[in-house]
Amino acid sequence: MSEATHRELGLTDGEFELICEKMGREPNGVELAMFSLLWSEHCAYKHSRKLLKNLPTEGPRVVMGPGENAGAVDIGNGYSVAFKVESHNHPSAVEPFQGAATGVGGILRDVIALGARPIAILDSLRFGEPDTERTHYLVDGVVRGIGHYGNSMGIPTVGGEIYFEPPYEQNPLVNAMCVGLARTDEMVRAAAAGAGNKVVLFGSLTGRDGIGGASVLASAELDEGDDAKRPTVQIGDPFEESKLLECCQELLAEDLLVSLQDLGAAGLTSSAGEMASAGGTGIDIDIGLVPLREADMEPFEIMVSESQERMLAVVEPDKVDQVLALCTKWQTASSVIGEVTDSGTFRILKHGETVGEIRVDDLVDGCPLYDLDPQEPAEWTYANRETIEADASPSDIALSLLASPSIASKRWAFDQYDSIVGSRTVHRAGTADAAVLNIPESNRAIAISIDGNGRRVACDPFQGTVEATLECAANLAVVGAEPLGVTNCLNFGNPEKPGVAWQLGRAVDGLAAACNALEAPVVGGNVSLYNETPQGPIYPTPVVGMVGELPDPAHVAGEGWRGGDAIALVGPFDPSLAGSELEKQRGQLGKGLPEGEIAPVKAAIELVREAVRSGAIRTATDVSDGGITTALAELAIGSGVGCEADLHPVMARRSDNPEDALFGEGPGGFVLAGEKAELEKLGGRGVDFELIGEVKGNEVIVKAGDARVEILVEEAAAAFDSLEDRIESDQAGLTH
Amino acid sequence: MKWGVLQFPGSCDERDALNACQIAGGGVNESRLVWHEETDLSGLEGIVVPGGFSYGDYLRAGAIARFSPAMTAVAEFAAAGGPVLGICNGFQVLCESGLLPGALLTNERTRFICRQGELVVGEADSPFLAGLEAGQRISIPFKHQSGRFFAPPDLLEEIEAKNQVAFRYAPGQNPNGSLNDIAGVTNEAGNVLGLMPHPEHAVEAFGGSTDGLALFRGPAPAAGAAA
Amino acid sequence: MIQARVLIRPKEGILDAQGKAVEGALPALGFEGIEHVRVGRIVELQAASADRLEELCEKLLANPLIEDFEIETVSE
Amino acid sequence: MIQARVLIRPKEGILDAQGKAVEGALPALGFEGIEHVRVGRIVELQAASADRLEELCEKLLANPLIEDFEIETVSE
Ligand SMILES: Nc1ncnc2c1ncn2[C@@H]1O[C@H](COP(=O)(O)OP(=O)(O)O)[C@@H](O)[C@H]1O
Ligand SMILES: [Mg+2]
Repeated sequence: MSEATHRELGLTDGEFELICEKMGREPNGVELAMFSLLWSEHCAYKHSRKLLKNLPTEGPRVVMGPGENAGAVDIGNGYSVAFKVESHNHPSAVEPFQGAATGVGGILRDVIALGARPIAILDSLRFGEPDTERTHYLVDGVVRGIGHYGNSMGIPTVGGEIYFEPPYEQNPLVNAMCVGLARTDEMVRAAAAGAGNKVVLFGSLTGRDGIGGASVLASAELDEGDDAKRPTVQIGDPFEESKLLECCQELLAEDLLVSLQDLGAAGLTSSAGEMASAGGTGIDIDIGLVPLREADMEPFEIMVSESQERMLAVVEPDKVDQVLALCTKWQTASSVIGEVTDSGTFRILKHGETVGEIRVDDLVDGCPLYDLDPQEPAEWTYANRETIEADASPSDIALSLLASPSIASKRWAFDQYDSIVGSRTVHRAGTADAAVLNIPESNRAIAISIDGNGRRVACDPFQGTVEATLECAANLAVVGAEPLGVTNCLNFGNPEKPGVAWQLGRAVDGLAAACNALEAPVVGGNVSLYNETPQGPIYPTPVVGMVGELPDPAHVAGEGWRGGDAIALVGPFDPSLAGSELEKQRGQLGKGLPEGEIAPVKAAIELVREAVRSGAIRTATDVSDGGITTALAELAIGSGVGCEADLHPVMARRSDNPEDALFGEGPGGFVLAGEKAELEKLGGRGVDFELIGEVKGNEVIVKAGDARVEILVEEAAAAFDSLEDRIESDQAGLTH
Repeated sequence: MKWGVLQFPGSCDERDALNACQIAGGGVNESRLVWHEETDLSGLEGIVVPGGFSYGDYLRAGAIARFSPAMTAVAEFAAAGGPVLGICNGFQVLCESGLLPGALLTNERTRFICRQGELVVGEADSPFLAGLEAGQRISIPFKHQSGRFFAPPDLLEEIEAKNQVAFRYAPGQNPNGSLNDIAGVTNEAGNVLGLMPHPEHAVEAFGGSTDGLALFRGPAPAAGAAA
Repeated sequence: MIQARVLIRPKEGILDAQGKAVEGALPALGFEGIEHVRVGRIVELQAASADRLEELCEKLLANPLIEDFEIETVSE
Repeated sequence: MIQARVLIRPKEGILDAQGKAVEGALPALGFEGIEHVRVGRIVELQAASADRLEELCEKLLANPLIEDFEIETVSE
């Protein structure tokens, strides 16, 4: 191996030396390929693992925490829900349809690997501003890709969010979350156990998908052809995964497996390596036994291939025949490719002959973990651009906010997702702040929310991440749910840059603080670093996914209010334009968000949750992007009835700037509507409470001091629904 | 009533359909899934060919599934007058196999759609419509990518003339460009009915509508009489 | 061995949604003077003999109600 | 006026999920001896000139990352 090779594979000189030292020799090609992938950021978490140790991961309801394929929490009656969010940013930037589709496929397999049946998908997407051909292309492909995979699998996509901000233009974010349901006692772990047990690979054939960077290892002979033809794009096949899901469920129901693991990044190398590591065993894999899509694959290609829709199982020898027979029933390829050993070594054979041999510990846990070198940037490092006229009236501003791509209705996207298959969906994206799924198995329902406003995190990584977490909890409260557990995906730029390192550290601290306060343990997640292009890094974007439970899905507050309802503002809402949508439109973004205490927000969340659970409140939403005016307008649009509200109490109590009151953002605000007498019962309970208006007419009228927003509900609706036309114009959608 | 719900590799809505059969039967659990390789349908009083993506919908929706051994048995079952309900992908399979007239093309806007919508009950004489009246409106989710009903002019005329239209999309709600707003049709005898919208997703109050139950309850008396 | 190529097209007179979508996307991308876009499928395969290809097309690859097909073969 | 026919196929080595599913289904349908099934797209159109067809394929009709395309034209 030339020294240049390890660098081309992404290993530092120091890491390469460490590998040689641990092995007592230089690695051969197969071994080097395996090290380069398992010692990559993606698999080894070498720049984030130390930080993640600060997250709270324990709680009475936790069944599986970080370290497994997905986290899981107990939801009673012998059932658990397993969930995880994962990114597929880079593949989606290259090929949006397949990138997003395989992102969904990958996160589904993590949940399937626990023995759970996936029951919901959520997606969290970030793109550049929707005015460019590139953004149109990415949005079209990503939305179709997510729909294609989830719809074909028969798993409902019930929620999500889409933000449009310039820093994501070249580097979009595609995060997908999956929630699965399992009988707690039937869940499986990934750890290999029992020397002599067989290793079975099943699912798709192994091809050259996703080999990418490692292809520098290809032998000269293979290099003679056109190297550009060597496939690296992974193609998703939801039909194969659908068979795989049913097959796994049946294998587990028949109790035929010792352990189960999906094949994700780094393919066989990581799944077999991690299985052996978790079980404290060794493992032998004979690549001559791996069913291939192309005949002439080299050993290293087979070991690192990222072909989709494959699973690995450890099976007791006398159950192997039954396992293979079930795979045949489900028309999915399967073969015994190796054996669990007690050697502590990962051995790669080719037709019985050893072609690589690595200590499992060296491969899986040997990668050095790095300390970050954080340094707070002195000033705002992202571009600003003005898109709203300086003299826009409050009514113009209100309409401009409703039409803002990040706020405007995403229904055109979510309508492309099957949100109802599975017969559990009580609420999906667009009908309530959190998705609600019925779980008759344990006599309750669960609620799921996913959130992360990168712009606010860019302004203040700690506070922005606290807010994202609180917003998830607020979304759950509105449907009467309390948090059970959290998953997250940390999408950041290059952590070797001090400014990004600082963002990452502060964001993780914020996540830890909020989860501690909410008593919501983090049971899993994913980290995606190096999201940058020559134009700079993305906004730091921690995406928080939260799962909660509620006793009765019949008591869920929705977004439709009725004429005559009184309107209340509940919670310690302290609006400010800092980091807001309006400040963005004015091109005035800068560092810093107002600091807030978590405890009073938590109290408001609890009050709203109880009110909704009691059934007394039927309309509730939390105040988020675009401030109170936007929240009121959205409720008006949803039900076709206007309102008249006066924010005087907000002004008097907090800031005197009418714009802060009308359009300011911040955590801790809920708008509730309903019978005045019922609402008033929420006063005097230690949580800020004000009646601010009434539901009536066909206009949204919001006053703050001298300033007045006055827009027709129809106008508001037209602004809110304007995004689809802006985005779809030039896409033919022939990708499938 | 004992329903058999077909299950192909790639089916998605088969459990939902089974759930609907059970709810329609007052919670009695006598219906079952029928694996696509099964050929013995004896004891079953009705068949549901459910929605989903049989064989990934690759090539053409329903094109591969219609060749399964179970479909041969379903054709015999239908020929003997047994009630057969095809939903979405099941409708496509029944059209592909010739048990129902017409074909289903990619939605006019080429995208998958999923939303609640309204259907108007047609004039067709079918056991599945026993609990519904012609002209009645029901609320049922629309959910498909290839749901544009098509038949060449003479066939379309025949379908209309023989009153084989079971459902039309309510005025202004045609989501896919179907000819004559057709959402569902029956065979000439009326015992085979296919529709694109999803009655099995409208059977529980929490989902917003229970209008779909009527289709699963419709054939029950007939089946009871036969038994 | 026979190498066959089957071209499957939407029948004349049937609205071709994909073709229409392509036409709709052209102006925004700056393409002018392109019309009558039709999108179909191509299936390529190797068969031991050409005997049953017609039947394969009628039964499986195409739906005669909505699609026309054309078989091109090359012996190898 | 030019009549163009664009054949778009999955690149060599790239998973062809449709081809795989069709091939897998054939034996059960009683078709033996058929292999290497690949499913692609055919786009037919009329253009004022052939100048920008290549670009059209790259931008809209095909995805060059995972698909190869071939343009056949006939002047009319
Ligand atoms: N941001 C995070 N917060 C909590 N846990 C995390 C985070 N990122 C990764 N993890 C955990 O680290 C483990 C490894 O993650 P990953 O490599 O994504 O798993 P897999 O290979 O199964 O996809 C998982 O158990 C995951 O839940
Ligand atoms: Mg995994």
